[in-house]
Formats: sequence, C-alpha cells, structure tokens
Amino acid sequence: MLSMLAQIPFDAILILLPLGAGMLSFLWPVIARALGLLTTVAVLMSVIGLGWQIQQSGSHIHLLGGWSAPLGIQLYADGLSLLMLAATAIVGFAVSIYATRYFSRRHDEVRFWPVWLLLLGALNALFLAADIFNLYVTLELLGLAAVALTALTGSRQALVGAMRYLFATLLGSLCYLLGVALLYQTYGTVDIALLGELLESSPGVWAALGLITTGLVLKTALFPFHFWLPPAHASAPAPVSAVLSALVVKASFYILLRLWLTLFNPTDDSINNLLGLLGATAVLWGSIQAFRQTRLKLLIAYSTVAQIGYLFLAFPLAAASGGLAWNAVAYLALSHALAKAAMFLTAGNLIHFDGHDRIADLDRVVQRLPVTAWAFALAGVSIMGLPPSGGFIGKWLLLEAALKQGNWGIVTVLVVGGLLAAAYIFKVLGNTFTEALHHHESSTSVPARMEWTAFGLALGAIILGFTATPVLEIINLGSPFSAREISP
Amino acid sequence: MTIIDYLSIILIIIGAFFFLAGTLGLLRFPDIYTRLHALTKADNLGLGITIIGLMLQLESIMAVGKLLLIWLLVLLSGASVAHLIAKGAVQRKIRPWK
Amino acid sequence: MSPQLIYPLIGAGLFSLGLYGLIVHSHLLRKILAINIMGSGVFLILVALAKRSGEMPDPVPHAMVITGIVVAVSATALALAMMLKLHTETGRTDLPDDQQT
Amino acid sequence: MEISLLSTIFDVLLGLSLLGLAWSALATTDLFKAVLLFIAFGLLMALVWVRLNAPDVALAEAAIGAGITGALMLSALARLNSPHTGRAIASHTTDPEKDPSIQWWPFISLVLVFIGLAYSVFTFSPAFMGLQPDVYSQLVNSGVENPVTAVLLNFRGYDTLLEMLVLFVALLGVWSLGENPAVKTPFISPVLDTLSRLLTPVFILVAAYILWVGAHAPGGAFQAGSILGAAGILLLLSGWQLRKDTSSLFFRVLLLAGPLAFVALAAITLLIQGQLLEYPPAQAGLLILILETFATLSIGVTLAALFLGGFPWSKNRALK
Repeated sequence: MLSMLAQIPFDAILILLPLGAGMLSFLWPVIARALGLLTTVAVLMSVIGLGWQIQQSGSHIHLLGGWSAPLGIQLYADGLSLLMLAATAIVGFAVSIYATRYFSRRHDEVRFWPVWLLLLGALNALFLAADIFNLYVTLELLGLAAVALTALTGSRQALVGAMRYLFATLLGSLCYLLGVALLYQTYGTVDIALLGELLESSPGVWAALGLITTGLVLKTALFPFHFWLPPAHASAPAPVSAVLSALVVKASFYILLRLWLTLFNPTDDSINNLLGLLGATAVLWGSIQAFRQTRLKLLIAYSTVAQIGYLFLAFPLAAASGGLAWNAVAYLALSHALAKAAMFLTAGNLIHFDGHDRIADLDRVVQRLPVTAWAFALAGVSIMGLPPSGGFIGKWLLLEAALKQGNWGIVTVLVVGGLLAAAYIFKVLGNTFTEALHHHESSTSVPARMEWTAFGLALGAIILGFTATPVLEIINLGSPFSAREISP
Repeated sequence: MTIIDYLSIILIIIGAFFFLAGTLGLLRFPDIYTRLHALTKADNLGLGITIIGLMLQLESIMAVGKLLLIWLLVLLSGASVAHLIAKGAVQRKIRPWK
Repeated sequence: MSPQLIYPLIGAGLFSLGLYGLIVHSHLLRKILAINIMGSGVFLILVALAKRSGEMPDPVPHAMVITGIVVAVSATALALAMMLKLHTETGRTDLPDDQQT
Repeated sequence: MEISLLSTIFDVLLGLSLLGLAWSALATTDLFKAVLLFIAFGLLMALVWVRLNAPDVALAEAAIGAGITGALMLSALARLNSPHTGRAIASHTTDPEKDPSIQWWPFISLVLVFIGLAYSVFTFSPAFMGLQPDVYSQLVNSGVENPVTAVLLNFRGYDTLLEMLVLFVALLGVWSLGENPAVKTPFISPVLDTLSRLLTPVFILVAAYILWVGAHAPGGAFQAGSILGAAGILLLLSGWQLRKDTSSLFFRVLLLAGPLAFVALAAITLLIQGQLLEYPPAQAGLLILILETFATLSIGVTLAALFLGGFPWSKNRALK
C-alpha cells in the first residue's frame, strides 16, 4: 500500500488537475463550483502526498517527456517548494469555499472559476519548476490570469488597477526573459541546477542577474516598484485580492529566492545590501502609507507592500547567518499568506455587509459581525508579529539573525515596523468598536461560510506560532538553503 | 552563368524597376486614388516579372506552381484591397485630385 | 561584422527604445506598442546569438521565441480589450495619476 | 568576401531600419500611422528572422507578430475612434499631451541600459553551440525531422501546453470584460464578399499544408493556427456571423481542443509511461501530428475570437 503511494506522481497531478479542471469548468459552467471545490480538496491531498514522498526519499525530480536536463524540462520539489505549495493549497481551499458564496450570481461565477483554477495550476507549476524558461511561461500564465481576475468587476478602479498591473507584470516578464536569454546563450542550458554548477562571473551573467532581479522585484512589488500593487489589490474582488496578496506576489519572490540560492551565490554584498535597504524602506514606507489610508482594502494592500519588505531584509543577513535568515523568510511568507488572505476576506465580508470599506464608518462591527472582527484581530496579531503567531516566529528568527551579526539597522527596522503595523491594525480595530456617525442597520447578512473561512485562515496564522519545530523541519527537507552555507 | 541566368537577372531587375516606380508613385502622386493606381498596378506587374525571373531558376514543376500561386494570390488580394480602400475613400467623400 | 553581432546590438537598441517609450508615453495604445517592441528586442537577441552555431542554428531559442510571440499576442489582445473597456467606462485612453492615494 | 561585405551592409541597413521604424512608431503623433509603422516593423522582423536562418520564427512573426497583432491593433483603434457615434474623434487618434521633446531622465536610463546590454553582448564568445548538438542527436527519437517542431512538441512540449493556456487565459480575460460590443454593420461590398469566399478555402488549404509540412520543414501548429485565425478575421470582417442556433458548447470545445488534447495525452502518458508527456518513440510522430492538428484548430478559433473582442454569446446562452 505504501509503496503504491510512493509511486503516485503527485507533482504532475498538482499541475494537471487544476489546469484540466479549469478547462472543464469553462466547458460546463454548471459544474464549475463543485468542480472547483473538489479540485482544491484534491490539491490539498496531493500536497500532503508529495510532502510524505519528500519526507521519505528526499527532494524529488520528475523528467517531463522522459528527457533529462539540458534538453528537456524537469520538475523539482524540495522543502521550499513544498512550503509554497502548501500555502497555495490552504489559501486556495479557503478562498474556493469563500468564493462559492461570494460569487453568488451566475454571471460572475462563470467568469471566476475557470480563470481561478488556471491560476491555481500556474502557481503549482511555478513552485515545481526547475527550469528558468519554463518559469517564464508559468509567470506569464500567472500574470495574465491574475490581471483577468483583477478586472473581473469591470469597475473603473478595477480596470485602472488591472491595466497598471498588466503593464508592470509584462515589463517584469520581459526583463526576466532577457536575463534568461543571456544565461542560455552563455551556458547552453536553462536548468537551474545545471546553471548553478556552471555559473561564473562575466558581464553577460551580471547583466542577466540585473535583469532577472529587476524583473522579479518589479513583479514582487518591492519598494520603489510597489506603485501598481495597492490599486490592483484594493480594487479586485475580495477572494481575488486574497489570492493576489497571499500567493501571487510570493510566486515571483519564490523564483528570486530560488535563483539567489542556487545561481547567484557568489555575488558580492553590495547587491544584498541594496535589496535589504529597499526592503527596509518598503517596511517603513508601506506601513506609514497603510496607516494613512481611509479605506480598509487599500490599508491592507499597503500592509502587503510593507510585509514584502520584511522578506527582503533577509538578503543582507543571509551571507553570514545562512539558513537562519532564509528560514525566517520562509516562515514569514507562509504566515503572511494565511494572515493576509484572512484580512482581505474579512474586508470582503465587511463590504458585503455594509456596502463600503471606509474605516471611519466601521460601525460597531464587533457586535454586528463578531466572527469577522475576531478574524481580523487574529490576522492582525500575526501581521504585527505579536506572540503567539506565525508572524512572531518569522520576525523572531529574523531578529535573531540580525542580533547575531550586530546589524542594528535591521533590528531597528524590525522594531519600528512592528510598532507601525500595530498602529494601523489598531486604527481599524478601534473603529470596529465605536459607533460611526451614520448608523448602519444592514439588512443583508454575511453567509456563515464567508465569515468562518476568514476566521479559519486567521486561526491558521496563529497556530503557526506553536508549530515552529515541525514546520521548519519540513521547510528544510531536501535542504534548499544548504548551498549557501557550504559556499564561502 | 548561363543564358538562363542572365535572363533571370534582367527580368528581376526589370521587376525591381517597376517596384521602384510604384513606390515612387505612392510617395509623389497627389491623392489617394492615383497613389493606389500606381502602387497596385506597378507592383503587380513588377512582382509578376520578378516571379518569371525566379521561375527560370527552378527545377521542379511543383515549385514553379507555388510561385505562380503566390503571384495569383497577391494579384487577387492587391486588386480587392485597392478596390476596398478606394471605396472607403469615396464613402468618406474624399474628392479626387483634378 | 557578422549578423550574430549586428542583430544583438539592434535587439538591445529595440529593448531600450521600447522601455523609453513605455515610460514616457501616456497613451495606452502606444504603451502596448512599446511593450511589443521591447519583446521583439528580446527575441532578436535570443535568436541572433543562436546563429553562432553556424548555418544550422540552435533550434531551442527558435522554439522559445515562437512561444514568446504567442505569449506576446495574448498579452496584447488582453491589453487592447482592457484599453477599450477603460475607454468606454471613463472616456480616457491613459491612466490617471491620482490612483496612489 | 564581396558577398559577405554586401550582406553585412544589408544587415546593417535592415537593422537600422528596424530601429528607425520602432522609433517613428513610438514618436509619430498619429496613432493610425504608428500602428501601420508597427506592422511594417513586424514584416521587417520576419525578414530578419530569415537572415538569421530562423524560418519557423519568420513564419510565426509574419502571421502572428505582424498580421494578427496588427489586425488587433487596427480594430482596437477603430473602436476607440467610434465607440458610439461612428464618426472619427480627432482627439483619440492623436496623442493630445504628447511632448515632442526628449524627456531626459528616461532617456539617460535608456542609454545606460543600451550600453550595458551592448557591452555584455560583445563579451559573448563568437562560437557557441548551445543545445544544437543535443537536439540534432535526439532528433531521430523525436518523431519529427524539423528540429524546432521537435523542441516545441516533444523536448519542451510542457512549455507549449502552458503557452496554449496563456492564449486561452487571455481570451477568458477579454471575455470577462463584457459582451461583444454591438456588432457594427459590416462593410458591405461584393468584392470583399467574393474575396472572402475565394480565399477561405485557400486559407484552410495553406493552414493544413503548413501544419503537415511542419514535421520536416518550417511550419507547424502555431503558424498554421494563425493562418486559420486570419481566415476567421477575414470572414468576420466581411460580415459573417455565428448562426443563432449554433451550440456554444461546440465552439467552446473547439477553443479548448488543443490544450485538452495536450492534457489528456499528458495524463495518458503519465499512466502508461510513468512520465508526463513521454511519447513512445514509435508513435511519437503520429501523436505530435494529432496534437498539432487540435492545437491548430484551437489557435485559429482563439485568435479569431480575440479579434471579435467580446463575449460572443448573450449571457443566458453561455450557461447552457
């Protein structure tokens, strides 16, 4: 029985299943909702299966078409890919449950499910890819699907946000592709592992490094390339915003991290420091902007800009502390995915309930929508980095790495960033207790399913605060961060 | 170089001359109708002559047929598109040059 | 100068030109044109460098570029449709700058 | 020597005219002119691909890069000009705020990007084989003789599967923006009508030929598909419409024929061979031809649907 389980190609299933389901839900819209839910459940199970396989036999390679590396394309899975796949599966599952009620009109449903399932497939394909050109194609699939979902409502803000997003994502992809072209034309392969063995310093490689990093940083919305993120994430429908903030921006960050770990190891510190500096600026700038917002969804979107900054703080630290900083990043990425998805879903609930998301007019939400208010508060705990939460563990690890090296700049940013996050979270929470000038006696009620999925995700972000040891063990399966520690 | 080769070269040069004349007409003629006239007429002729020149170089009858087909298709689409453009111009009440 | 040296330079030129156009122009159609020109530049660099293996060039970049061309037309179609929708909704063909706040 | 000097001059001229066309397409105030210059740019690009011994890319560029993209842009421009009235509004054909002078900061960064790229390109070694030897040595096992088709459909077939889905997602994105904008009365002309009637069979024949020949010579699914798409665009332009009783399911299946065949084959090979998209070498040629046929149909229908623009069925019909 177990040996049979070990034979099941979960990695291929993770890609084919959502893609196939996306197409079928387009052909037969009647079954789209059921098919979507079923698919996300199956994806969740497959991630568990893949995790079990990796735990049994280490990192996992799948030769596509039976052709091996330089000629063919490979799939590769280790602890890091597993972490991202798990985040995708969990958030995807929750968002799908949420969407079954959120998109209640047939007209919206028909347009949402096929694109969402294809986006899910693109995410899975991206986290399993081991080939930089294949990554380009998955990035494009992901980008166009994300833009299509952003524009779903067809409102003026959504269109403007989606258009800006489209240009940013296309520009990022082109820069990335040019970098890939230069690497291919220097070493004759697009396989990440092979490139990692071959790479040496040369002008072509430097140009490729610059282009790839710029392209991916643009797609990840690191300061100062964050301009496109708030309008897009704030104007999309709530489940889409959740996916965009929790998963899609992490996808390009994942590629950057992966390439940084395997390819651009020997680069000198100035680039690492630059990325760290941009990250620090993003933390401060994003948090201040978040605090200044008057609309809840924009506040959450700017909070994403800030939280992305934390991920980049690890780059200057990793040179000396290696695994510790990367573990922190992985943990932060996972807990941010859960917490931020929960926040956007609660914002969706509030809009559904009162028809607006003006923070000042959040009229006694605690009494009227207790579950949603709790969900927002719990997610806020993780975003602020208070114990016990996943966000706390991530920031604690990062703090440890910074203290070890005596990097007081980053320590300061971490502390100030946490305080600023507390400021904008409490700004929202405070308004949920008070009475607004205009009373809202909403007649619509929020479906229980929508409230509890948001709550579940937020609870997940809190639970991550108790599971540091097993989760870190899983992340380090197949030792994705080891290369860094070996090389001087 | 055989006599056939020389013939090809002469034909292709004549073809190129017609293209040049057609393009010159496109650039220098006063209004849309006369420009269309110069362009389609001279280019179709130029292409035909060029294609005859190229045909002399071919060995298989299939390839000759393909070239002929190309010429016919360009004739067909060139003539139709010229007509459509002219008709569009008439509908927009663009006066011919006098 | 061999074609494998001339055309990568032209490709680099097209990439930079497209980037410039994308930044300075506000009309959406022109931004879309600029993105397409940038893409052509990337494709040109990729294929021209493949010619270094002689009269039978490396086919892998050719396949990559065909993939890239199809991706480019998909993105262009989506961008044009969004531009038209934006135009019918707002009457504008550029992006307002006041979206940030 | 003389020949190579001549061809160098030709290459330089061709390259410079590419740059010139790109510059003027971006700089001209008239958008219609800009689009036309861009189409001319695409055609010159096709010529460059031929110069670089990349005939497959040349075909794809001429058909998709210049042809379909150009048609999409022209039609978008036409709709921009006359959304309701049918009269051209001058302010939308030209760029009102365009400042003809150069903006310095972007310009300086452009020059820097160019210098960096050019320098790194100069340092590349002059002879480099890439994966060419690997592809040619495995060509016998790929089932086709055209190396580009072998890479696209066999060695890197997974990329092609994802790429077809990119095209599909773009169509879904376009459709989610709304229904087809009110079908404007087509340009009625007996000449256009006759032309489309005459040319449609030729288009189909040429597409089939390009598809078939792709196994051993330049051509293949993408080129053939875009030719089919062009046929569809011509038909749409001459006023052809979907019959009201045509089942939308039929068209939806047609749209997805390529990706569906791909995913089905991927699943089957996964079950039988153990690896995704691993074809048994004996059947590889046949399997690739089948895949390409479905892909051609899908690409053709998708491109024509992209040209049409909006959702072609009314809301309630789509749900059946």
